[in-house]
Amino acid sequence: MYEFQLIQSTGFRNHGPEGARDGVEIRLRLPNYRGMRLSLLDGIDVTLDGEFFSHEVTSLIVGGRMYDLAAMRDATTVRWAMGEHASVFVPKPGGLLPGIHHVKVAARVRSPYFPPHLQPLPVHAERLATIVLP
Amino acid sequence: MYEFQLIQSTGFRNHGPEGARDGVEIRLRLPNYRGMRLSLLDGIDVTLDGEFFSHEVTSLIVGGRMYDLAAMRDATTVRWAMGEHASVFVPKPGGLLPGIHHVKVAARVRSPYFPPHLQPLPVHAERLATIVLP
Amino acid sequence: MEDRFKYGVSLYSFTEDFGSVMSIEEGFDHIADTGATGIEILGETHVTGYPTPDKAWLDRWFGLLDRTGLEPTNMCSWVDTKLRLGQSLSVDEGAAELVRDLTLAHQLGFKFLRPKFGVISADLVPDPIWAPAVERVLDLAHKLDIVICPEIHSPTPINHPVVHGYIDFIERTGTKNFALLIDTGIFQDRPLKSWVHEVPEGDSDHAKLINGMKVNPEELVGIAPYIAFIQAKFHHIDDNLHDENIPWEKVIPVLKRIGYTGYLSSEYEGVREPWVAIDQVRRQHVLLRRLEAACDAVPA
Amino acid sequence: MEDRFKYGVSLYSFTEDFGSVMSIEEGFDHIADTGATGIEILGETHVTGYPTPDKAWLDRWFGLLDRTGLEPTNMCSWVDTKLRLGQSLSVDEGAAELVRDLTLAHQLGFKFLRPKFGVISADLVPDPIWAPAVERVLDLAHKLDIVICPEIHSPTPINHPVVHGYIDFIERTGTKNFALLIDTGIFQDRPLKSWVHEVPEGDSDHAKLINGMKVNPEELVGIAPYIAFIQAKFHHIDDNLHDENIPWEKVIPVLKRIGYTGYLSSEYEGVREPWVAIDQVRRQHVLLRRLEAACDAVPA
Ligand SMILES: [Mn+2]
Ligand SMILES: [Mn+2]
Repeated sequence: MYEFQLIQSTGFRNHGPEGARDGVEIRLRLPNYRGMRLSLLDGIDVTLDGEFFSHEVTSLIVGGRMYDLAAMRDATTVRWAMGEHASVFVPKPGGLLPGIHHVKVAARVRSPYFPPHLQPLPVHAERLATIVLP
Repeated sequence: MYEFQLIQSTGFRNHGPEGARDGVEIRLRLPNYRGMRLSLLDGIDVTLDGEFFSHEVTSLIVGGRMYDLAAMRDATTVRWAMGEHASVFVPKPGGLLPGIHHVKVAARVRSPYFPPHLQPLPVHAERLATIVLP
Repeated sequence: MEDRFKYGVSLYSFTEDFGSVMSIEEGFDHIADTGATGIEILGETHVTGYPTPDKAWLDRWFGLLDRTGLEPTNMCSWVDTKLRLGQSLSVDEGAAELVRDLTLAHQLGFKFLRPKFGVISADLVPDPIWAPAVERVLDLAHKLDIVICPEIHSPTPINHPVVHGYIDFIERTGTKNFALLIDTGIFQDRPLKSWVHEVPEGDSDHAKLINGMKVNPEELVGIAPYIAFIQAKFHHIDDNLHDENIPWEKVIPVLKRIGYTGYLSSEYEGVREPWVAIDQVRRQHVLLRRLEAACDAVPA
Repeated sequence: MEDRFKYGVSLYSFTEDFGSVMSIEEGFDHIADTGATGIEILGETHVTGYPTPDKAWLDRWFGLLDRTGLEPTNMCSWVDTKLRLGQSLSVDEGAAELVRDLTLAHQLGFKFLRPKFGVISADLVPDPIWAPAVERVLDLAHKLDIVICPEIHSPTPINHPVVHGYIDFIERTGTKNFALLIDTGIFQDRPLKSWVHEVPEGDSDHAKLINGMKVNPEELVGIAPYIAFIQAKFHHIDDNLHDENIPWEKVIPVLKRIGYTGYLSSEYEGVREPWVAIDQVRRQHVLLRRLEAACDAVPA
């Protein structure tokens, strides 16, 4: 089961080998009420403690594979299913220090049945979340 | 999974054959953080739209069997397990009309590791709940 | 009895619950306990492993139908015409999406399929592939005994070129496997008090969506022969059993008058909080059943 | 490394989640993601089918241990001396409750068992059957390699006849299978800000429980040899990583000084809302690990 919030408490962690972290993972629930093909998600903007990372530089880890924006746009047959977690990978060499951080995301969802001027429509969330291990 | 509230929305219904209802059922989650033997539950007081029904007249339906207060006190080997629903049976001939009703319960829990003067300690809850069918 | 509505609930009602506080088992239980006979789902939301659930999930699905006595009513689906950036689906591809969902809906026992097509304009005109794509699968729908239902949903009213287009399609093809689904949100005539929605403030449709389109329920009379299914959309029923937004006391008599005997399938869409919908749906069923009983009590 | 604490989490921390928004799978995941190595449970809460879980549940349990790499630490149990109204359990019956839980704890791989005995007085003196009942199962505990740990819990302080009784028992029997479990709630030195508890207002212990017992952490020194396990009870850690109630900056240095290398097993007990404990436990682990690292950095 998901935590109710878009940004999950668990799964917020540094990424890469200990001592040589290459970024941060932020675990999300599906930012939509229906499962969706990855090509309908046009990337995710992230702000960590005020530092902005555009959807053009973040990636999504889903089903054990990492998709950058170009790969996401091509992924017309891969689904982010309801109930499945995925994590945004934020490239940030060294990662984050253990402690409480301010995390903000905008998941840019394209819903073809919404008017063209509302594409993509970002799903926003922000919260304090905790990195436990260095 | 339980609804978060002690008094569940679903399972609030009339009891007995249609047209000859003999009472009302109120479904509860376990009123304790641990599963408990029934003899540790010293009955449940209920108030329906202001009408009081003492724990001496209500019963508990758990595992498909109905226990009045005496039966409950004897049930030292029957468990109300965590995750299991049970329903209070309130004897009220005719039942309740479909609609929104005010429901109040006090589940009288005996916790042997609490001081003797706090036995039983009622777990209280009240809410509006809806009977759908006559 | 035979001229009565059938009562159902869409699992969509539990959008704020599903996946974080409710699994499909509880969804079935909440629906069955209202006395409803039908369950509606969203394929991409409620079918684990969509579009090809495994045997374990199928066993669970049929076990739940069996245990609760509920029948599958409508399955909602999407034809994502804008699946790719900058290139719309072809007719072939659109038809393939419909085949995928007709197949699944039939496998699960559904009688109705609501595909939501992508749109090409601010007033929600569907991608023109809808007609040839649907036409291509009508034989399959007939074979599988499924009625494909576009959803008439706010901000599209009943009297609108899009709806006329659907009716023309039915008349032209003579099909029995394409008909209208009415979302009762179009009758909303008082503003939503608490609502967070995907449409940003300041958008042209924002006011319409907040305040309601106020379609006159009498307009149902003109399209009566084409109505196959009704999603009983609502947003809040207060502690006095009063719906704050949808004028059911006007809608229900019209539906009785036109002889509608299909499903009223609850679609709660209210505050974004868990554990609210369960009781709201129960309230709606009391309210709808009361209004129907009142209509039935008056000699025709 | 060997002189470091071990970090664990009790599923009790998720009391407001478990059963309505969390199942045991998620509990394991939340704990493992903190970097903890141990999981603590309440037998009657977290073992489906307690006290005799079926094979499917056991497979699930061992599968979860395997997948997460967590080890079972302590299992909490109860000896319900007042199971019957008006007649307390006999020594035989009390021992049978212990046998039941020792057996289950061993089956699940636990190394510690905390039985909570019923009490006979307002200041929580345990039913005197505790000593003969425990004595009767010491051989079994030895055979199963389990340490039985009574919990030193507010409002019982360290310097109290009850604790002296436990220590006398250890000395008299010479057992290695009975030792103390410290619940860090006894060190609470500032009032709880938001707390709903089973103890009614106006009760003699109410103020003590709200304001804290303020036991001096230095008192741990006197009972150091008898401490087997620590439940790191806490109530709220604020957005600046500051614990509002438990003086960890005093507790941790004493634990380092006495050479404690057992578990600190998080026991969150705060506001009665779901989805709060998960992050609170993460905050506590950051705070505890920081304080331990600071102690380790100072040359002894
Ligand atoms: Mn709808
Ligand atoms: Mn404790």
